Amino acid sequence: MDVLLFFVTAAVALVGAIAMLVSRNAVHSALFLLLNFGAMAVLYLLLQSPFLFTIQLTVYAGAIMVLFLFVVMLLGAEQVEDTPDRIAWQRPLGILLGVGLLGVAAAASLRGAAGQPAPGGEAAASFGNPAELGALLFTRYLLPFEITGVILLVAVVGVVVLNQRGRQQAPAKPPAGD
Amino acid sequence: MAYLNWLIWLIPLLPLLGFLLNVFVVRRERPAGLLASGMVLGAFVVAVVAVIGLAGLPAESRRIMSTGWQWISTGAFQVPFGIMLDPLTAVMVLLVTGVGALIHIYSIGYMHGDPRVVRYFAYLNLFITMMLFLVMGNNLLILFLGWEGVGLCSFLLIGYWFERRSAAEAAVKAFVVNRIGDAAFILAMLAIFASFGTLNFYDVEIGGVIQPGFLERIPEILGRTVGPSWQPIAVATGISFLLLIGATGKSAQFPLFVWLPDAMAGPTPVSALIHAATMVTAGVYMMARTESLFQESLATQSWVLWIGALTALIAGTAAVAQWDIKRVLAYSTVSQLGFMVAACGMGAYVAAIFHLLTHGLFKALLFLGSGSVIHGTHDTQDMRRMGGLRTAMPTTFWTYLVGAAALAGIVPLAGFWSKDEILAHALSHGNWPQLIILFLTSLLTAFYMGRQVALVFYGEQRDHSYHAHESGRVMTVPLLILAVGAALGGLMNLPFSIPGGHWLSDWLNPVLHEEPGEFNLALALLATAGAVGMGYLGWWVYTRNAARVKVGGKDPAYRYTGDIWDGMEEAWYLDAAYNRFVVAPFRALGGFLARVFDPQGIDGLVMGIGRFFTWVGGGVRGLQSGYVRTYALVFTVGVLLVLGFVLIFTR
Amino acid sequence: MEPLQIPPVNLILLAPLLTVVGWASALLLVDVFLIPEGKKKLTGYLAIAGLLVAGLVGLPLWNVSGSTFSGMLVLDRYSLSLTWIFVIVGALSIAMALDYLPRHGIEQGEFYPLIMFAVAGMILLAQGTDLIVLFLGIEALSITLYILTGFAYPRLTSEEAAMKYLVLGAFAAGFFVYGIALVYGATGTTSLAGIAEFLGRQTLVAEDQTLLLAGAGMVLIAFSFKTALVPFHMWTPDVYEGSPTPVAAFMSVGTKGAALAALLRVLAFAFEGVQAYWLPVLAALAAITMVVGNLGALGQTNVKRMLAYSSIGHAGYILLGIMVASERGAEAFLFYLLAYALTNLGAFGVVIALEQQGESVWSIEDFAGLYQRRPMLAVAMALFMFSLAGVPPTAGFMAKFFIFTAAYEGGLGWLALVGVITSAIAAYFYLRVVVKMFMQEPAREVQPELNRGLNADIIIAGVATLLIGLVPTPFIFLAQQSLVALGG
Amino acid sequence: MVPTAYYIILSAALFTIGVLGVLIRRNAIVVFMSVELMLNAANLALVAFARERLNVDGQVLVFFVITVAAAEVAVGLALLVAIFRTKNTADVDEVSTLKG
Amino acid sequence: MLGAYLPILVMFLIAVFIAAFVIIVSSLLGPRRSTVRKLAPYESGMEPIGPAIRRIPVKFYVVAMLFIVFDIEVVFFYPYALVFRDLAGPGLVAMGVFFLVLVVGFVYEWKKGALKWE
Repeated sequence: MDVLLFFVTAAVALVGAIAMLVSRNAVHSALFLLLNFGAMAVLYLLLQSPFLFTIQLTVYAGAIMVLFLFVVMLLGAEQVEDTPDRIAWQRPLGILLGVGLLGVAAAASLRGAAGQPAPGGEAAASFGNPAELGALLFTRYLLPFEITGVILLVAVVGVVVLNQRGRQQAPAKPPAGD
Repeated sequence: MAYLNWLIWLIPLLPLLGFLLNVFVVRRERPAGLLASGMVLGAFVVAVVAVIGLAGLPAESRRIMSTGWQWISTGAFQVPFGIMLDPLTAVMVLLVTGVGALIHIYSIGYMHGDPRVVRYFAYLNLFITMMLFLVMGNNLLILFLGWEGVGLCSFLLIGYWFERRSAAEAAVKAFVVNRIGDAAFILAMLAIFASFGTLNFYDVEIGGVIQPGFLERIPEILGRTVGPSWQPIAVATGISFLLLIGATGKSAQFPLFVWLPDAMAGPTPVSALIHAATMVTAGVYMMARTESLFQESLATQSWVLWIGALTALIAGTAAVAQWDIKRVLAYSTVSQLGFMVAACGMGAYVAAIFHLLTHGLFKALLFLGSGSVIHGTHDTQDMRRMGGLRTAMPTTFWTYLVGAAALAGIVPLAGFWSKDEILAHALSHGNWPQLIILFLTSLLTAFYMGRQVALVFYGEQRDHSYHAHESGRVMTVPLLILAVGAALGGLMNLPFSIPGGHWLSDWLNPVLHEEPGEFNLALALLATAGAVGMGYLGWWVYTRNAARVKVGGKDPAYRYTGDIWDGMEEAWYLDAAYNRFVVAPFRALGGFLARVFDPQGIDGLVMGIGRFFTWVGGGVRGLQSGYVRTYALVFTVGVLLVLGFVLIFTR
Repeated sequence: MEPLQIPPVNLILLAPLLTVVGWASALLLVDVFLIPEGKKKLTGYLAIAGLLVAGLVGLPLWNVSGSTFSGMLVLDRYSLSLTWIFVIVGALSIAMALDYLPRHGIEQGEFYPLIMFAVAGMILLAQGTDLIVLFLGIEALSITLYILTGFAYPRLTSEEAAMKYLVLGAFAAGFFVYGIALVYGATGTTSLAGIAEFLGRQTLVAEDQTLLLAGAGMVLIAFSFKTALVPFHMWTPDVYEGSPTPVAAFMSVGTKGAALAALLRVLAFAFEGVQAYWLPVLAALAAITMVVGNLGALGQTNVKRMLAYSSIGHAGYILLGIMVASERGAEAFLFYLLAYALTNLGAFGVVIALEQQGESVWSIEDFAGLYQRRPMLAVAMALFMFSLAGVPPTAGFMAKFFIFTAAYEGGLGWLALVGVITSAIAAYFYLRVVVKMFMQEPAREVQPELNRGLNADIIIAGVATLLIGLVPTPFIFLAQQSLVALGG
Repeated sequence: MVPTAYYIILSAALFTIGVLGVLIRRNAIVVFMSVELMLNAANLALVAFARERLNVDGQVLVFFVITVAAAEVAVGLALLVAIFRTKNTADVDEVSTLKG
Repeated sequence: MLGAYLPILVMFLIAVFIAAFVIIVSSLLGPRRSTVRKLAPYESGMEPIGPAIRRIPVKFYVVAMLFIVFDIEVVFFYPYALVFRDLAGPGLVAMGVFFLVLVVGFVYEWKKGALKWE
C-alpha cells in the first residue's frame, strides 16, 4: 500500500517537475510546480510528517506559488523565451551536466543509503506530530528560530526598499553608464 | 662603542627623511635638489664616522647589530627589524652613499629645468634608502625589503621620461624580468626559514635572548635532501640555486640580462647610480653575504661560475658593436658583473667585492662622463654623430679617459688590480676554461673602450647640428672626484705583501673567508700588455677609419667580420631568440585562440609572456560572458568535479 | 508529556551579536520615525556608533568562553577577534557610504541598518557551531547583500548585479541544504561537535562515509561560492562592479572573511577526521583560484573589476591558511584577513573618491596623473597597491609571508610555490595603477571628492596598512591569543 | 515500508531537475521556481532521513529551510519586479551588461 | 497512521473531482459558437479598453510579497500554540522576542507607507 502510494506520488512529483522544466509558458510551469509541491506534501505524509504536510500546502502551494502566479500574470512574463537563444550551446551542455549530476548524486545516495534498513521500523505514534516538533523548535532549535525572525525582518525591509523608492524619488535621469 | 648602535640608523633614515620631505613638502626644483643631495651627503658623513668607529674595534668584534624593534615575533618565527654594520656592509655603505652623493649633486646640473624634477629627487632618495636597507639589513627579510624597494625605484626611474615610449617599455621589461628573480628569492627565503627556523644572518641578541642566525648554522642542513627519492636535491643546493636565480635577475646575468641595456632609457645619472654602481651589484652582495651557503654546494658554485663567465663574454662582445654611447657602457656593466659573479663562483668573494667597489667608481665615472657628453651635445647618444669632442669638453675627456683606462685594466688604475685578482684566482684554482673566457673578455673590454674613446673624442665632429660645450661645474666636479677614485681605488687591495697592502682582504676577513689571491706576475704582465694593446688597437682602428664612420652607417670593422658583427650588435640575438622561441609560440598560440589582440602590444620577451598571461586572463574573462546561466553552468561543472572526486576517492 | 525545559541561555555569550541586531532593529525605526529626509547621514553615524558599541561590548568577553543555545553558538576568542574585524569592516564601509550615497542620489536610511544586519550575519557565521545556524547566518548575510547590491537605483547595473547574485546565491543555497541533508542522513546530527564525535567513532561504515563526504562536499561548495573560489566565483566581478562601491568593499572583505571563518571551523572541527578527503579538493580549489583570480585581473581596465578579481586571488591565498588547519595556519588566516580587509577597504575608498557622479566607468585612466593632482591620495593608493601585491614593508607582505610559510611548513609546499608565482604575476596589474598615477599625465578631468567619512577611511586604512607591515607583532600576538581555547 | 533510498533517489532527481531549470531556462521567474524545486528536493531528503532515524530534527530543519526560501522568494520577486519596471523584461539573458 | 488523514484525502479527491467534473461536463455539453462579442474579455458589460495586460501599480506586488513574509511568521505560531503551556514563561519570552522583531518589521513598513493604498 505504502509502496504503491509512494510510486504514484513520486511519479506525479517527477512529472510535475519535468513539465515545469519544459513548459514554455511560465504560468504552466507554475501550475506544474504546484502539482509537484502537492505530491511532495503527500510524500511528507507518507514519511509521518503531518505538520510539514500542512506547511507545505499552506506556505508553498498556498502562498509562494500564488505569488509566483500573481507576478507572472500581472507582469505579462509568461513567454519571455520566444526570442532565439543567444547562448544556444548552453542547453545541450546543461543537459549533459544535469545527467552527470544526476548520475553522481544517485550513485552517492544509492551507495550511501543502500545498506540502510528500511525506515526505522514502526515509529511511536507520536513521532512527527506537531507538538513534538514544536517542543523541539522552542528548545533545541530556539536560536535558529529567533534568527529566522531577523531574516524575515530583513526580507520585509528588502521588499520595501527595492520597490518603494520609485515612489519617493522618481528617477531624475536615465540610467547612466549602460 | 655604544653610540654606533644609534648612529648607524641615521645612515638610511637621512635619505628617507629627504624622500618624505620631497614628496610631501618641497615643491620647487632648487630646494629639492639641495635637500636630496644634502641628505645623502649627510648619510655619507655619518657612514664615514661609523666606519671609523667600527675600525676602532678589534677585528673579531667588528659587527654592530642594532635592532629597532621586533618586526615579527610569533613563536619560533622571530625577525627583528634590525640593521648592522660589519666590514662588508661598511664598504657597501660607503660606496652607495659616496657615489650616491656625487650623483645627486651631478643631477642638480643634469636635470636642471626638468618639469618633474622634485619627483626625480624623491625617487632617488628613496632608492638610496632602500639600497642602504638592502646592504645593512641583518636578516633576509630586511634585505628583501630593500631588494624590492630598489627594484621599484629603478622601475620608476627607468620610466621617468614616460613620454618616451621606449622608456615606458623598458621600465615594464625591467620590472617583469626582475619578478622572476624576486619570486625565486621569496622561495629561497621560505626554504631557509623552513630549514633553519630563522632568517637572521647571524646570531642576534635581543632582550637577553639570542636569536640564531642561519649563516652560523649551515652544518645543520648538510646531508639533508629534499625532493623525490629517485632524484634528491641537497637542501644547500636547492636554496643556493634559488638565491642564484634571484641574483641573476637583479644583477643582470645570463639569461636574464636583457633588461639592463634597455634600462638606459632612464636619465643618465640614474644609469650611473642604479644600473652601474649600486643596485645591479645587489646580487653579488647577496651572494657574498651568504657565501657559506654557496660554499656548501659544489653544484651551485659551478653554475655560478659558468653563468658569470658566459655573461661576461656575451656582454663583452655585444659592447664592442654598439653605437649608442650608453649601451656600450650598459653591456660593459653586464660584462663586469659577470666577472664579479664568476669570482663568487670561484669562491673569491673578496675579489668579487673588490671588483664591485672599483667598478662602482669607474663605471659611475664613465656614465656621468657620457651624461656630460650627452648634455653637452644636446641629447646626442649615437656615437656616429660625435667625434672630436676632446677640445670642446676637456674636463670630460680627461676624466673619461681615466675611467676608460681603469675599466680596460691599464696599470696602475683601479680596474687593473681588481680584475687581475679575479684572473689570478681563476688561475690558482685551476679554472682554465673560465680563465680563458675571462681573459678574452678583458681584452674585449680594452678594445671597446678604445673604440669608444676614439669615436667620441677623437677625429672630427661628424655631425654639426649641435654646438658642443663643456658641462657646468656642478657636473664636472663630481667627475673629477670620481676620476681620482677610479685612479687610486686599486690601492685598497694591492696584491703585494706590504703593510696595508691587503687592506680590503684583511678588512673583510671577519666576514668573507678567503686567502688573498696569489699575484701572478706573468699573468699580470700578459693582461696589462693585452689591455694596452687592445685598447690601442681599438683606438687606432677607429681613429684611422674615422672617415668611414657615417651617421646611420655600418661599423668599419664590419668589413672584416661580416655577419658576426651583426650578431654582436644584437647581443647574439638573445632578445631575438626570446622573441622567436618563447614569445612567438606564445603569441601564435594566443593569436590562434584569441580573436582580438591588444593592438598596442609591445614586442619583446616579457611582453610576450605578459601577453600570453593576459591572453589566458582574457580567456578567464571571456567565460565571464555576463550570462548568469553560464555562471551557473560553470558552478555545476565545479560541483561535478568535487562530487566526482569524492565518489571516486571513496570507492 | 513532561514539562519542556528551554535550555539555559547565556546572553553574555552573544552580547555583541545582540547589540548589533538590537541596535539595527531600533535604528530601522528611529530612521523612519525621527530622522528627516536629507539628514540620513545621522543614521549612518548612529550605525557606526552601534557597531563600535558592539565591539566594545566584546572587550570584557576576552577571557570568557562557552557555548549556549544547546551548543549551537559559542563564544571564544576566535569568534571575538573575527567579530572585531567584521565590526571594523562594517564601520569603515558605512563611513565610505556616508558621502557616496547622497552624491549618487541613492541615499536611503535603510542602508545603514542593513549593513548592520549583514554584520550580524557575519558574526553568526563566526560563532555558529551547527550547520543550520551557519546556513541561517549565510542566508541572513546573503539576503541583506542582495538588497544592498541592488541599492544603487536607478543604475541598471546595480539591479543586474543583484539579480545575478540572487540567482546564483539561491542556487548555492540549494546545494548547502542538500549537503546538510546528506550530512544529517549520515550522522543524524547537524552540530559540528556531533559530526566530529560521529567521525571519531572507529566503526565508520563505508556507506555512511559516502553520504557524509558527498554532503561535506556540497557544504564546501556552498562556502566556496560565498568565498568566491574558482569555479564558484563567476558572480564576483559582475556583482562587485554593479553594486554600490561601499557595498563592494564590504563584500570583498566581509563576506569572504565570514565564510572562510566558518569554513575553518567546519573543516577543523566537524570534518577533521576526513581531512584526507577534503584536503586535495581544497588544494585544487586554492591553486586554480590563485591562478584564475590573478590572471583575470591582468588586462582589466576597470579598477573595480580588477579589485574583484584580485579579491578572488586573495581568497586563494587565505585558503592556504585554512587548509593547514594548524594553529599556525589559523593564525596566518586571521592575520591575513585583518591585513587584507584594511588594505582593500582603503583601495576601495580611493576608488570611491575618484568615482564621478552618474558614471560607472571606474576606468584605470582616471588614475592617470593622480600624483600631480592629489599627491596624498596617490601615495595612499600606491601603499594599498603595494600591500595587495605583497611588497614589503606593508601589511600585505607580512600576511603573505605568514601564510606561505605556514603552508610550506604544513606540507603544502607546492601550493606556496603557486602562491609565490601568482603573486609575482599579480604585482603586474597592481603596479599598473601605480604607473598610471605616477608616470602619466592626467587623461581626463576627474574631480576627486574627499569628504570626512572617506578621509577617515583612507587614513585609517593607510596607517593600519603601514603599521601592520612595520610592527606586526602585536597583531600576531592577538591572532595567537585568539586561538587559545578555540571551541568546536 | 518504502526504503529510504527510494526517497533519496527521487529527491536527487528532483534536485537535478531544479539545477537544469537554472541552467537552461531564461525566464527569471521559472529560474526562481527551479531554485524552489531544489530546496524542496533537499527538504524531501531531510524528511526521509528523519523518518529513517526516527529523529524529528530533520523535520525542524525543513521548517527553517522553508522560511528562508520564502524570504528569498520575496526579495527575489521584489527585485524582479523592479527590473521589469526599468527594463521591461524577465529574461535573464537580457540582464547581461556586466561582463569581462 | 495515515488513517487520521483519510478525511482530508477524501476531501481532496472530492474537490478535484468536482472541479474536473464541472470543466469536462461543460465542455462536453455546452455549445461552442464563438462570436466576437463572446471572445472579448468580460468587463461587466463595459467595452474593453486596451490590452488585458497592463502595468499594474507596484503596490500590488509589495503587498503580495509582504504577505508571504507574514504568512511564514504566522506559521511559526502553530507549533507554539501546541506547546505554549509546557513552555510556560521562558517560552513566552522566546516567542515575545520573535514577535517583537516581527512587529518592528510591521511598524517599519507601515510607517514607510507600504500598506497605504492611496
